[in-house]
Amino acid sequence: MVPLSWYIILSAVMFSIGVFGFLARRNLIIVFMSVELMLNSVNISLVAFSHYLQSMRGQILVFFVITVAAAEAAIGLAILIAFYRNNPTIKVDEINLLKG
Amino acid sequence: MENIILNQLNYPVLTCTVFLPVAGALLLLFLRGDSLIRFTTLLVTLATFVISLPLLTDFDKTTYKMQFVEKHEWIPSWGINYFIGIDGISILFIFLTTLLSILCVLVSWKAIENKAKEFHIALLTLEAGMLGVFVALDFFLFYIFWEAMLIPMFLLIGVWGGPQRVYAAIKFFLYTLVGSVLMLVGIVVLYFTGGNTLDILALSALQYPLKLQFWLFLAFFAAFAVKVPMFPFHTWLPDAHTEAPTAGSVILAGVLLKMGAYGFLRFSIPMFPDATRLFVKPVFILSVIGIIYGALVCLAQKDLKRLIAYSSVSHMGFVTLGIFALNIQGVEGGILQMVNHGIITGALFLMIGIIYERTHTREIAAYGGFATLVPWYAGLFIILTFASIGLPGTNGFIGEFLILFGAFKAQKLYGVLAATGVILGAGYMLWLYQKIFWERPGPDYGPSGRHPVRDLGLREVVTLAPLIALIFWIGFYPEVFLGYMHSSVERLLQDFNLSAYAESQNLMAQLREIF
Amino acid sequence: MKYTLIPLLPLLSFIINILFGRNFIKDKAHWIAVPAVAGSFILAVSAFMDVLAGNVINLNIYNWIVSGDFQVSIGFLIDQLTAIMLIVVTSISTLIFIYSIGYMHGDGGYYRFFAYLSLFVFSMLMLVMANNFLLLYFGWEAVGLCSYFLIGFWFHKKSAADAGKKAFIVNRFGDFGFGLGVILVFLTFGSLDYAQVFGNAGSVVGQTINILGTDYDLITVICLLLFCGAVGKSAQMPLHVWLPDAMEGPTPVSALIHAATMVTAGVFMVARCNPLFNLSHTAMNTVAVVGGVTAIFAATIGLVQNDIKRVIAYSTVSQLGYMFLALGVGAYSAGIFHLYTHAYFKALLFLGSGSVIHALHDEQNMQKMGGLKKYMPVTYAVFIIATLSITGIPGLAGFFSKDEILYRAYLGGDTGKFLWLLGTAAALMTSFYSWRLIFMTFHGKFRGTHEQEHHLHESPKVITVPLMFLAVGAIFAGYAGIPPLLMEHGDRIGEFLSPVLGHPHGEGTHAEEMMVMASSVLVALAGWFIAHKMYVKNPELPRKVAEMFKPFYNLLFNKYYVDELYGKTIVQPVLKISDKVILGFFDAKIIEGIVNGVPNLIGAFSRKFRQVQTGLLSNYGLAMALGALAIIGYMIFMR
Amino acid sequence: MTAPQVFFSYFAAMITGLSLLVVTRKNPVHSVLWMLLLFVHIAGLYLFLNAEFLAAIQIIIYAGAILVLFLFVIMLLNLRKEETEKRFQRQWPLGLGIGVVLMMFLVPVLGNISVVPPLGPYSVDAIKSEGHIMTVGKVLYTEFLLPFEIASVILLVAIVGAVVLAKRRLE
Amino acid sequence: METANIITLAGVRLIIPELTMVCMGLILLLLDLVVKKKGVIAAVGIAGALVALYGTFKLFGIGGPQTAFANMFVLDGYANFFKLIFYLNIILTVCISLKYMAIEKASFGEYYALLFFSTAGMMIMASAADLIILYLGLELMALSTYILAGLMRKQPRSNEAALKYFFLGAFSSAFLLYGISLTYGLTGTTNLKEIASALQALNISGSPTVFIGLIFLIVAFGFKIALVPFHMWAPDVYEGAPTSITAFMSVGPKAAGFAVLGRVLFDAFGSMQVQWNSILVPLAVITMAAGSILALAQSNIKRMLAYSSIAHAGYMLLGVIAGTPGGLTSTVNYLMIYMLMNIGAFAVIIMLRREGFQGENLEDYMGLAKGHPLASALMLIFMFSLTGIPPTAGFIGKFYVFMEAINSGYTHLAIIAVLFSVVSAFFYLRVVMYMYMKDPKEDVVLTTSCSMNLALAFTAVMVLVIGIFPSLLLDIVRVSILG
Repeated sequence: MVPLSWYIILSAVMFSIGVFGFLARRNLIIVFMSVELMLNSVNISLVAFSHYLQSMRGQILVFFVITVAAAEAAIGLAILIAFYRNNPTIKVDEINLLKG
Repeated sequence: MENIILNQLNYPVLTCTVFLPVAGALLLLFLRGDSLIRFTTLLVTLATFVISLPLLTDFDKTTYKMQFVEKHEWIPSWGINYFIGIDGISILFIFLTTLLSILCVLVSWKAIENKAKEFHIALLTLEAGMLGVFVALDFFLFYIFWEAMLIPMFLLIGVWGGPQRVYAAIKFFLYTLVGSVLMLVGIVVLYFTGGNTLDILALSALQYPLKLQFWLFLAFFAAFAVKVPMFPFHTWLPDAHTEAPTAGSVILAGVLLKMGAYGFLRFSIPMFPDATRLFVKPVFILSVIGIIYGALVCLAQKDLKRLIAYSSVSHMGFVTLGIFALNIQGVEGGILQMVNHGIITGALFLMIGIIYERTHTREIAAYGGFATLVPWYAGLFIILTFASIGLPGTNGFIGEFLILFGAFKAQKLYGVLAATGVILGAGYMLWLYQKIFWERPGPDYGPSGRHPVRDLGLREVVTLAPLIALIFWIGFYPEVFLGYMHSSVERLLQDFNLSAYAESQNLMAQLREIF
Repeated sequence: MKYTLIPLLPLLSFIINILFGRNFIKDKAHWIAVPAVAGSFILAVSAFMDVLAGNVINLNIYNWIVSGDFQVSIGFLIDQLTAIMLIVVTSISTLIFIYSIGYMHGDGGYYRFFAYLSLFVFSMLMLVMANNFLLLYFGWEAVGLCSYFLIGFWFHKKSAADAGKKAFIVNRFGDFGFGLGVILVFLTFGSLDYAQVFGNAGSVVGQTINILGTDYDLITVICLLLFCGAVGKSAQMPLHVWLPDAMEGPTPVSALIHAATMVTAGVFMVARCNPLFNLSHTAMNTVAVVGGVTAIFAATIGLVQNDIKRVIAYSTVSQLGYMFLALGVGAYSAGIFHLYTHAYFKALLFLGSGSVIHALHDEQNMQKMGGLKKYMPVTYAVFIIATLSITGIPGLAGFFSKDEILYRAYLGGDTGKFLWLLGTAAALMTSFYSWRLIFMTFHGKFRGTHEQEHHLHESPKVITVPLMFLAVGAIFAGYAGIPPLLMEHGDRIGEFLSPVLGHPHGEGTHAEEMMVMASSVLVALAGWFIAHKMYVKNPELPRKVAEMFKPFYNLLFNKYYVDELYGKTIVQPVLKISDKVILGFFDAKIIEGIVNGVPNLIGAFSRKFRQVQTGLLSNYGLAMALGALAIIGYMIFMR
Repeated sequence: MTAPQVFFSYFAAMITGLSLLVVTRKNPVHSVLWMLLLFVHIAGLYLFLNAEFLAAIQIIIYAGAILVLFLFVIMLLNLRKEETEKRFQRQWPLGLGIGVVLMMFLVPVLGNISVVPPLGPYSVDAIKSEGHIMTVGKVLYTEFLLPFEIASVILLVAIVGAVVLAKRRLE
Repeated sequence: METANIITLAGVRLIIPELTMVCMGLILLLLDLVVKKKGVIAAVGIAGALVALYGTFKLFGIGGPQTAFANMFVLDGYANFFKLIFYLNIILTVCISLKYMAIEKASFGEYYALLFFSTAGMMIMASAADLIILYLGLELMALSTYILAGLMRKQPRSNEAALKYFFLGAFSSAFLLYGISLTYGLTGTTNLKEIASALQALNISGSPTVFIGLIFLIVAFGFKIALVPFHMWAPDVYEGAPTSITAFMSVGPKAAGFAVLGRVLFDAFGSMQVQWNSILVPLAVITMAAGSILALAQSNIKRMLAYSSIAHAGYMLLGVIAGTPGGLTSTVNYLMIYMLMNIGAFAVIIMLRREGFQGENLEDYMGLAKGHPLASALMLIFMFSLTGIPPTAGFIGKFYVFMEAINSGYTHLAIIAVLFSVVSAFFYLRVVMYMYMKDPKEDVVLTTSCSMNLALAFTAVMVLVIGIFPSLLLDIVRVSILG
């Protein structure tokens, strides 16, 4: 039997990688993908918990997370496109019109 | 309920007094035309003064109890009431405030041309705020008035003031705010210590542990010492005074500064008697430093208004000295000196405002020989000068003498040191008088000069006359004013002496208990 | 009570003149002032009669200040001492008011002059009539105020303005002590009423007061504090500096205030407090020594001054020293007696000099005078009378009073002997400078301009008549106190005052008294002789003497550099410290530095830290992640 | 090591490795492709945890919808320069540090996690007997109806938002 | 537990206000297709909000707290009061945005619809008794707000604001989910009440894992209410977003964030108060400090108000820190008052915006009092209220939270708070100073409209009335939350 903690550790590692990606990458699209990584890591832990707790809630939540992720992707990419129309860059460190 | 006498008049006299100016201010919102606004404001202030007169006539001098009390539920969920009333300590300030407000309107008649409507609205709300501070018997109400007053004053200085007005206004506002907010914390702590009430009388009747008293005293001290202002928290005052328009300076000197000392009397001493005892010495030291320091700075001043402002520091040093002498003479002298300072320095600022309208300079060196040019003005000024010095026969003497008496009785050394302030006071005031009025007039201000100055007009004389009359009235028959405060002061000190807990313990033991 | 009118009449005159003088009364101001003060005089005489008949009046009018157990009333006490003072004040005032009509004629501030003078009379009367210390203090300060106004009467002159201010401030130093003394009196006796205080004086003997850790005798402290006031007001050392400068005022003012009345207030006060002073040897000795030293100190300065009024002013200081000397040796009545005679002859001297100055169009330097006797015979005559009187020539007023003082000093033990020597030496100088004044002014040749010489004339009647009256006083006033040696029961004034002032201690032999009397007459004559030798016989001599004792002469001519000393050690340091240290550094740099520094610091913080807000999304994420990490680290691993 | 553990280890290693590839590839297209593989592995893990429906959704929505959207946007923006520029920003060491520290914080704490609460009724057998989709559906349409409806509104908002923001309008 | 009759009519009744809001959103979307006049859409929207308000009002107090949908949705005074805040927020926002959005050329019908969807999300958050609902409500609110922030598509600043808001929002959502996941894993449930009982029953209040879950939740909520250091999006987004949305955003999501923060901390993690307090106290301090201090250097008034809103979040947090129902009440009270004065202030800012003139810089306010005394007076009231000077409502709000903080023994925190409120006074005063004490540079023309005037009048009057008669508000708040 695989212990629960393995899943959770996997999830934590993946979450951390996501955080790293979010903080380190310049390309907004990859930054966004890092967020998706984080969400997926949470999903893994949720499903694992759900399985080990013999409860359905975690899986339901994963279902909603996936839904929301889809919505988020739609909106996020729409914002990105709207942004790109006025500012032809998607480099994180070139976006600092608002600051101070 | 045994400490109050409900309002016996058939109308809520205090409420009317306090809120009539507010009503007036609201009325002004709908008026147009500067002269109409001026007249309305004058009428409102006059009416307020008249309405407040029954307070003086119907006041029962034989009792220390709060009189003309009105008490209504206000914020029941916090146990806060609309609770107002006056006793012998506050009544004179009501009188002073209502009187000075009239004069402020008069003196601004010509001086304020820009945004006259806003000016008068600010003036009236300021009056209401000040009156409210003196009548409030609930901390919450008190604090509201105490802070609300800052807004119109801030505007008075900042909008209608001199060249450095913005700096002065913000300095004034923030400086006083720092003190007040600390007091606010103290008030809230009291609220919970005193059993969820902010009733000042109820809270005064309680005993607090020494440690709590110590911190609360400090919190309140922060607010009051800034307002007084005591050395070394005084530097907002010269700027505010100097930059404020005449009416602002008058109100500032006449009433606003009194609130700090009033706070000591109303809150610090009765509520924190043990801490007060502990702080007598520091306050004495600060007061004496203030007296001498203020006077010395005056000796070196080159700006007319600044000089009077620093003299306020010196004079208010006397006031705190008297109050913390904690004997009847000292306290009564302190209260009377507050009134006196309001009258004298208020009048001095009126005078300076009047002359500034003519010469447009506050630089002392620019003056000289004005006694020849404006003899009546010079005559009134000399009266104020000597009242400020504390010449017997003027009100200044009565106050200063009682204070020195009280201080000397309490702590000889400080009494003696404070008395040196009297010498220095004569020094700077007479120096000022000489520089302005004596010697030869400069060519600019003569009848054929660039800025010919004219003597006092009727409006200006009317403005000053009541204050001059008061100077001599108090000087020769102070009982009229002292009479109001005897019972209250006696009661204050009696209560104070009852909690003689601290006396038995030495200082170190007390400090050890606190820390 | 009608006697309350004594002060009120002048007050009324003041009020009317000051309010309406400028626009309505103008040069008719004397029509109000003179009757008012004359009325006071008449009432004063009637009061004197009352007292003479044995009625001492002590009347409380109303409670002035009430605060707890502190109570003080406005009330009048007319006893023997007051009665004498009333007569002196009102009589001399009346004469000087009349004199002023002529003297001040045509001055722009004519109404103002009479108003201030009336106010002064009111204040002085309040001072002498007070029945308690605080009202005394009231009068005390009020006369100071009037003095300030009157010295600075010609305020457009800087010197006059400075002098007025100086007089007031120097007096404040004395009043500082006086005020504290009054407070201490109340704290000791629980009252400020003369009757109660003096009645209980004995009960506090031996009590001490702790000042800065040392115990002092309470009565001594009280007396010395009160004496501080007297030193200021009566221009004794070291607070004498204001009086010579006060000569900037119009001459009638010098005569009335700075010679006859106000400056003697200190003497009056100490005499009034004799029950207290009697209880303290230290205080008495201090009074006596200050008086004696001042007497000779001022006299030495008077020797070399050239300003006619200043000479008389130093003479006044010196004579006031005599009075204190008398008080200090316990001869209160002698002091008051001298006060009384001095009032006449010194007023006479001043008014005489005023007459001279008037004639010379405000020339006060004696070196520009000379030979006036043929132009101004009346003035000359009264000057001679006054000089004879002040130098103590037998038969004139000054002789009796001065002699009494010197005799009492002589009887006062070793200190007394020393003081007597001082007094006698001072008498020699007094004689010298008085005659010097006469010789320089009236004898020899006129040294002024032709313009002035052309206009030389005797003063009008309105000036000379009061002079004559005063001259009569200067001659006969002394007969109120003839020493018992010359006439049994001749010391009527001493007897009259004895209920208040008591009898002086000590009895001397006739021989001793004769000796004292003779020596003082002798020195008076010697003074005349020297002066005559130097200024009439040999006019070159003074210059030579001055050359010979150059340093000493300079010291005297510059009044021992006291003014300079005060200027260097007190005035300038205070001003400098105020300006440079307190205002310029402490207030502007330290306090304002903190007050403005804190907001500036916060502002600097703000500008610095807003750079953290880089605008970069990843930085923001970094902050969030770091925050989360910090919290986790803190919560999980730190605790 | 038991068989499931070996199985898990493979997936764990792949997931970790693929994640790293996703966040480190220079070309976003490559990242997307690695991500696709990653999602497949995650779906495998779901299967392993008896969540067949979720595994299906993972593939359909994530791989099928979201990743395609990503690819689409990448193409749309036509990012040619990408090849030549730096992939990391200046602060990347800090980011790495945070990632590592976060991992060091989380792993020890979560490493000893175990199931303590009372277990629910959805045992492996219970789900197996009814079928996973059935089970999820039952719960979703009864107990979690409200969230389900809210999710629908969210999707509506997404549509509206995408239209408002990205559609070219005639103005 | 998982019973069949989970959906009851009674249950649906409880979500009528939310349903109304969502339906309003749909109606407005459709209406936009047929009606050209935006005023009509706005009016319909306001009417809809009022209907929802009425619904909430009708539901209020019927038999105490009620739950529905398998205890996922709760309707109690707490939720109702928050909903009141949201209604007023949306109504006032609609009022002030009518003319403004036209000037910004972003007057889309979707704008109003999204406001409604967003508000529906907030309302769901306020009523959430389950972490799943909470998450979905939060996402509904957040996604709508992202769009709203970027609605001015032609303006780079707006684009950037939306971009930053979105990315950081997504980042924080991940934290939220991680927190939810850990909490779920340890307690076996996502229901707040059940979490609380599970924490008790399993005695895992001290478990570091629960802790990390809680911390991640706080991080996510802290992001929504802009606590330092999770605040950094706020200034940029507030500055870039359309001003009306800034107003909306500075109140709505913040209030919703506080709603869930209070609900989660009190209902679910009540037993861990010591722990979460030791997180919140330092956060509150640095939030007040950073908000107050950083605002000093701003010259853009929207940005300044953003920092001010951060500082205010710090003050509000005091009530939560107090850890008592009373404390929570004070926070809610503060939020209501903050909503009034903040929207009022933004309304004045919006009035300055006109074709070709941004009116966002402090310099633009120079001498405003000369030409527009009334508008300046209103701004003055709002500024003093934000400072917390009586007799304005701002003082009442501050007083209440300080009171509760001190009552719980956080006197030192209250002292720090009042001192920072003095610091913050400076930048509010600066606005007043520019309006009243400087001479106008150029003539400022104000853009007013009927609805704008209404909103201004309402907020100003309320600010003063509550300042003078605080009982009017206090009684409602206390009844709502303390019962």
